[in-house]
Amino acid sequence: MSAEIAQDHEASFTAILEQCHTAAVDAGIPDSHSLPEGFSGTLGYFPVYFPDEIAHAAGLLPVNILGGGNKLEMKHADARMGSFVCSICRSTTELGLNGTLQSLSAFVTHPICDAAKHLAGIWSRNLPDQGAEILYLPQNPNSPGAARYVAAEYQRLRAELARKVGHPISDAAIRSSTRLYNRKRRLMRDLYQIRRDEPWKLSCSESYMLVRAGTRISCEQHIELLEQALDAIRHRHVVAQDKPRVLFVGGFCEQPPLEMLETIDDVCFVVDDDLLIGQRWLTEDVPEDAGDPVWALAESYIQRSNASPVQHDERKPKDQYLMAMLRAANADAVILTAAKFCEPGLDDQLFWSKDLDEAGVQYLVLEFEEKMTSFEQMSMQVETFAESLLFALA
Amino acid sequence: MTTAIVEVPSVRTSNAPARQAVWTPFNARDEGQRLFKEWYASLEQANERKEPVANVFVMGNAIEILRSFDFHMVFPEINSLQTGVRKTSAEFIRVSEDYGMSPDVCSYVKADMGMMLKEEEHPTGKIPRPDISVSSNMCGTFIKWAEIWERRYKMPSFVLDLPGQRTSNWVVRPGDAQHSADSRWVEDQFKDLIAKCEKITGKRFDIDRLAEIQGRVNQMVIHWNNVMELNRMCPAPYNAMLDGLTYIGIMNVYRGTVEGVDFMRRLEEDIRAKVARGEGRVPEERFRLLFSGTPCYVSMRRLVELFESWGGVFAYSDYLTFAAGGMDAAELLYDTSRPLESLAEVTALAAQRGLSNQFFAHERMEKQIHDYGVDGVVFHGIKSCRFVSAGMADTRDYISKRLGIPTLYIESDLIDPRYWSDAQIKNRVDAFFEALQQRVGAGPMRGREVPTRTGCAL
Amino acid sequence: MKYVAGVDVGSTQTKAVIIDRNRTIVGRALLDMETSMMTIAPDAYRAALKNADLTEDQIEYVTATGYGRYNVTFGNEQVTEISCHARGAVHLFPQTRMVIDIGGQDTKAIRVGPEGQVEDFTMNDKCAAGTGRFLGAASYALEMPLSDLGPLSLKSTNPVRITTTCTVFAESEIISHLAKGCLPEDVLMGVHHAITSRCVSLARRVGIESEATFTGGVSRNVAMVQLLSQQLGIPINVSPDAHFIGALGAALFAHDRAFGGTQQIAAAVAEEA
Amino acid sequence: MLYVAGIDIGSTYSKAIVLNDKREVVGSAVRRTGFKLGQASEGVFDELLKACGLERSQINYVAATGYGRFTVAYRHTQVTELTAHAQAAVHLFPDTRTILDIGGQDIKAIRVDETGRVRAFRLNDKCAAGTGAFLEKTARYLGLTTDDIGPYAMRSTKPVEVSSVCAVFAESEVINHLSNGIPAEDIMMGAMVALGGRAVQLMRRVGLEPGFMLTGGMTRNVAMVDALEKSLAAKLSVAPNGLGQLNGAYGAAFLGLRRIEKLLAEGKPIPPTAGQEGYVEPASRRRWSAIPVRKSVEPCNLSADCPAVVKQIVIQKFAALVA
Ligand SMILES: Nc1ncnc2c1ncn2[C@@H]1O[C@H](COP(=O)(O)OP(=O)(O)O)[C@@H](O)[C@H]1O
Ligand SMILES: Nc1ncnc2c1ncn2[C@@H]1O[C@H](COP(=O)(O)OP(=O)(O)O)[C@@H](O)[C@H]1O
Ligand code: SF4
Ligand code: SF4
Ligand code: SF4
Repeated sequence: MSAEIAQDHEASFTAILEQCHTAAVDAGIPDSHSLPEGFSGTLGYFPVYFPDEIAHAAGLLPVNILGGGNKLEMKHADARMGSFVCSICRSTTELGLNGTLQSLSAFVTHPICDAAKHLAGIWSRNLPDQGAEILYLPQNPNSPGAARYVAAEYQRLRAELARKVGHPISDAAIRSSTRLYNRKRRLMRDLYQIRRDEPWKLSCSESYMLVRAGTRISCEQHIELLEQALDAIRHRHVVAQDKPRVLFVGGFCEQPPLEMLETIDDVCFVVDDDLLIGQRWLTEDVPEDAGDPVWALAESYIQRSNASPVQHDERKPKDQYLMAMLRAANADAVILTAAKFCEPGLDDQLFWSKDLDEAGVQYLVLEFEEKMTSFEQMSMQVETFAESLLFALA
Repeated sequence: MTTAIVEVPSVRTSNAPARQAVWTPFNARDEGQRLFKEWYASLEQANERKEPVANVFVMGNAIEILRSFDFHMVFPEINSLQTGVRKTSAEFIRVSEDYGMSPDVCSYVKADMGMMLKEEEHPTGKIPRPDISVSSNMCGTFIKWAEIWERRYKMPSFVLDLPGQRTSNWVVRPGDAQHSADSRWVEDQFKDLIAKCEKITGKRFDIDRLAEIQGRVNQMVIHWNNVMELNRMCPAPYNAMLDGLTYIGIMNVYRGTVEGVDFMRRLEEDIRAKVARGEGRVPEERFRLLFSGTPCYVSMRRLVELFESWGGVFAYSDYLTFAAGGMDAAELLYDTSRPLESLAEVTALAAQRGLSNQFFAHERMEKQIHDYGVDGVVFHGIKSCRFVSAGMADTRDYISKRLGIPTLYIESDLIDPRYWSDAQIKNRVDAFFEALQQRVGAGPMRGREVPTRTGCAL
Repeated sequence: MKYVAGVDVGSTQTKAVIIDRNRTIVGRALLDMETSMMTIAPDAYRAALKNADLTEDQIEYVTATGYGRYNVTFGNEQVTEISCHARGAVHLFPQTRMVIDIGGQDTKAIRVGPEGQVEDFTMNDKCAAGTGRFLGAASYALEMPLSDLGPLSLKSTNPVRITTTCTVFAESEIISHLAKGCLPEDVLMGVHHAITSRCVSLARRVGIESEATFTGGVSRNVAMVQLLSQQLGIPINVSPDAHFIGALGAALFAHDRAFGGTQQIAAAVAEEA
Repeated sequence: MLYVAGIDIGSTYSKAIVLNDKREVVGSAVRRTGFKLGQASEGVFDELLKACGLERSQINYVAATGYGRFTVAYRHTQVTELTAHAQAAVHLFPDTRTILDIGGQDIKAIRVDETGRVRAFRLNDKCAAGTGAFLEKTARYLGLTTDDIGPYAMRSTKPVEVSSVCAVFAESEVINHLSNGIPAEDIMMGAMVALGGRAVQLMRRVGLEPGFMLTGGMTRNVAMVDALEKSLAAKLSVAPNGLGQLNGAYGAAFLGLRRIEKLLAEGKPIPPTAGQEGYVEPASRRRWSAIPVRKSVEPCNLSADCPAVVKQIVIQKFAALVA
């Protein structure tokens, strides 16, 4: 009897994943015809973090521009960027130049690193009509006054977006968007909880697709999708195989190809990761009712946020937050990845490896590119890693 | 010592009064080297004497504040650069790559890491351990670099967050709303930094000392602007890439000091005298060029030789702007009656210019091309420095296609000799000059005048 | 009658051309780089003399170009191959505004002015991917002469995607595609696509112009010509002498020098020499 | 008598070995892999059986490794070559801690612990400049066969510097050196020193823990071993009797032997081979990545035009200012 129900859940879960795959990978940027109801345009933003709530309240669908993946053919970008720039910056430039991002009402970048900072300049030279806006989120969240500064940046953004959509953005609208996004974030936390508790029920690549879908569809739709998915996952019947529990880090900005995550899923349980960390940047609920909603968002950014190699925060030293993640997820080992040519990622990768050496935790160092298409070498490395974790001897 | 009075001719279109300058024999290179040696010597004993030491970067620092607390200033970028100039960088880079650094990261960081792994032994002497580091978000790598020190030295790293240009054609004037907001944020951070410095040194912050230091910086900035302006003369009195490096070094290391003011004053006088004598950097100036990026320090002489053998001289280099932390505009002077506020205001503005100089390079380059009467722009892409080179190919595209200015793009690294391929670079440089000759003609340009307005308005 | 010569010492092949006062080619020679760099230039020069039925004393001036130009001890001057390809291409096709040169070891895109003056240029990096060597690897793997590669690949209907960028590994990728049962023409077309896309990206860097001339050894490959024209969206000239354009350009510079060219360039280059 | 085979399908060579339950080598075989992996694995097995004088049915267990391990249909199990090399290394030389494996298409540096467990490893980039192919290219240019490389280079007295970062460009460097009258052996040795330098760099990245061992095809190259020892300034263990290249196969066989002994001790049956199971690739879950992307992102047509607005900005030219 239970087997049949399980079948049912499995089928509906597959259907959900299919939907996610279409939304996240297959479909382009929603244009005026395919916009969800209630939105008048789209706002594209470069990783890592963007306050979705403000765009949402303005009636603009926030879309996270996550590069071009490994199926995009580069035609223009290679002529505009040296060979030593990370893939996501190149492919984003390509998407801009080949017209894919034409339908964006606004494009916002975030000065996370030296390569990303140049995107706005590239836009201003090549796409002056669209233009790119830089949201200067502070690298010094520790000085008193940081929250005030972020709030001022958010207000500037709010005014800018109001000008674009032609009507003011009310406090009430932001508050209601905040409420919605709080719900979505709670659901994503649940998703990750399952990964930690029962990783056999939800693989890393599946969870990744579920989260990634949220970068293209509206918050309302995503909440619905996540709720259904969570229900299906909880009812899933899967045998727990004998695989090591690992942590995956390095997916904070440029995204590894799905093939790579699947390769890892084949031989490991990925119990926690930093993929699409910007989508889960705020770690707790943003205060919903009291006071200025923009202040609430700004203050949450400073006080209740995740960590990544592109953020400097004295309260979250790099060694400690990885160790905390490791403990919380009860992981055996870590897969330390970095995107090729990603300076922040590569620097932290090295020091993490030293920390793990010291702590006696096994780890695997991998470098990836979103545009990579051959995974043979990688699968060999991951398998060796799993073999060395699982059996000293056959 | 001989002194002579030289009449500086009033230059065409100049709004500066012709003035008299006292001329003493002055060799900027030797003097610069002497000052550098002194500085490194002063660093060696800092730890033993228990004097506070700060690691800072050339862009977006708070030297004025640190100096008011008598910090010794270590410039890790200059240390790394020196390993290149002294041809020892390969070894330092190797050591840090062996330790595990990726070949793809900034080679300055790698050289510094190598130095740390060699127990702070540097070709110029022992480098002291810092008590604090002040880095900024101007180059993202600064922050990562500071995190490395945090691990090694277990000391605080202060990241100064300096907001830059938010979008294209973004004009910020002192005092407008955006500038005030940004300045306030910078000022908040300065106050925080001051509190930290007080804790480290056990000294009270002395605002009058800050004002005094700022006064000296003001003088240096005025001279510096004149020095840059003077290179608009034809023939250009100095090579903005090679000589400019020494000047910018002093501007940074001796910022706000008596020696610094003195050097810059004498430098200006010396260059004025050269201009008066009609003396150029190269015997026969044929092409005036703008250099964008940072040179390859390991092959610096070779690079200069490649260009100068064709009669090409670098009249301007855009790193004179960003490596001076954006302190290239005469209006960026401190109001010493409001030391801290004005420090924040100028820092916010200067940082924004320094950043824009890279991230929106085309906007300012257009003006520089015009001001310095440039025949061509040489872009030097740095493999490992994305701050300088991630947008360079695109800027070049803009300059050459839309402005119709001949450009040359070459690629190597700051200090990693593995990326210097002499035959390839020579080939490109030769072809570039062959093309320039076809355009501009081959004759020397002596007598050609570039519109000049030397003399700072202030 | 006096003559001038241009010698192009390339990385894989050395070319020599002799022209007369009317700038007409009277002798050519092409040698594979088998012997030493020191002797190949004089060998090629002598072969060209023989081809033109001339003796050394009839040659007024020799200009050397190419990767080994400084090894041409008998040359009167040296000019980079970039200037020479531009000059040669515009001489043959006066409407040319862009020159694409794919040789054995480098790929160049040059934007030129009406007089053959170089306005902008780019070259490939320190990696052999996307150069003539890539085709060389294919010809080795398929055991097929270079000249057959082009015609065969045009038969392709379903080109494969070559993902390796490394010339050395390309060889094994080609083989593995063949092993999987892909048709040789499809694999080859994939190789051509890979080279073309690298080349087009270089061309974009200097700006694609109205009319292009394709020079260098690879221009003898019809498939490359077709693909390039398609991808660039402009007509492409190929001369039967395409392989000799570098040498021809050098000879034209020699002509300016010897007989006083009308162009500004003559004075310019002469001044420098 | 138990017989266990280890099959290592490498990118360049396929290697095979049989061990008996006394852990003695019964026989081995090496052949070029070529491009048909399935054929290679069959071919090398046939050669192996011939060399051992055994029948197919006498082989109790087969462990496959190497880049083509999944193409060995008659395998009972597979391990990666890193695990296999590590096992073999520690078995042959118990104090081995750092292993270097130079193959035809990659270099691997492996750090192991005393039980043969892989602690850390690094692979080189996907660039031929640092692989066996680099040497073979250089050799091909000098008219040498692969077997000649080592003895020939040993004659060198003054290796020349080969600085090119690219295997292809190294060729032109070779020509250049030849034309400058430098003897071929010095060039060959120079190429090895260059390769050795890269290999040692890779070893440093896993931590140069003493107890070095070289495995893979490069062990057959005496000059390379020499060059590596010089740049490491330490001795490298190399398995005797040509076992060096067979190291991966040996490790696989060794693991297989232990596995089957364990199964027998527990009274469990020997599992079927992959071919019998119809199991070829390790994909158990659905591959979402394999779904073709329907709407390819291609709004920009094939021609040269680009939606980026190109505005010609005319600024004052300075030529006009020339006095
Ligand atoms: N008949 C041919 N058909 C196609 N390609 C050819 C032919 N002959 C030569 N090539 C290609 O041309 C290249 C050599 O071009 P070339 O311009 O002479 O180079 P370089 O100047 O660097 O020596 C060779 O690598 C080869 O791939
Ligand atoms: N007899 C030999 N003498 C010298 N080198 C050899 C010999 N045999 C093989 N090699 C070298 O070993 C490499 C192949 O090593 P191997 O470990 O078998 O590669 P893979 O496992 O990748 O197939 C070749 O590229 C070659 O350089
Ligand atoms: S991948 Fe790394 S280098 Fe690239 S944009 Fe993101 S943070 Fe910057
Ligand atoms: S990336 Fe460039 S600007 Fe930044 S620290 Fe390195 S060299 Fe300096
Ligand atoms: S990838 Fe291949 S072609 Fe490119 S540099 Fe390396 S060896 Fe040369």
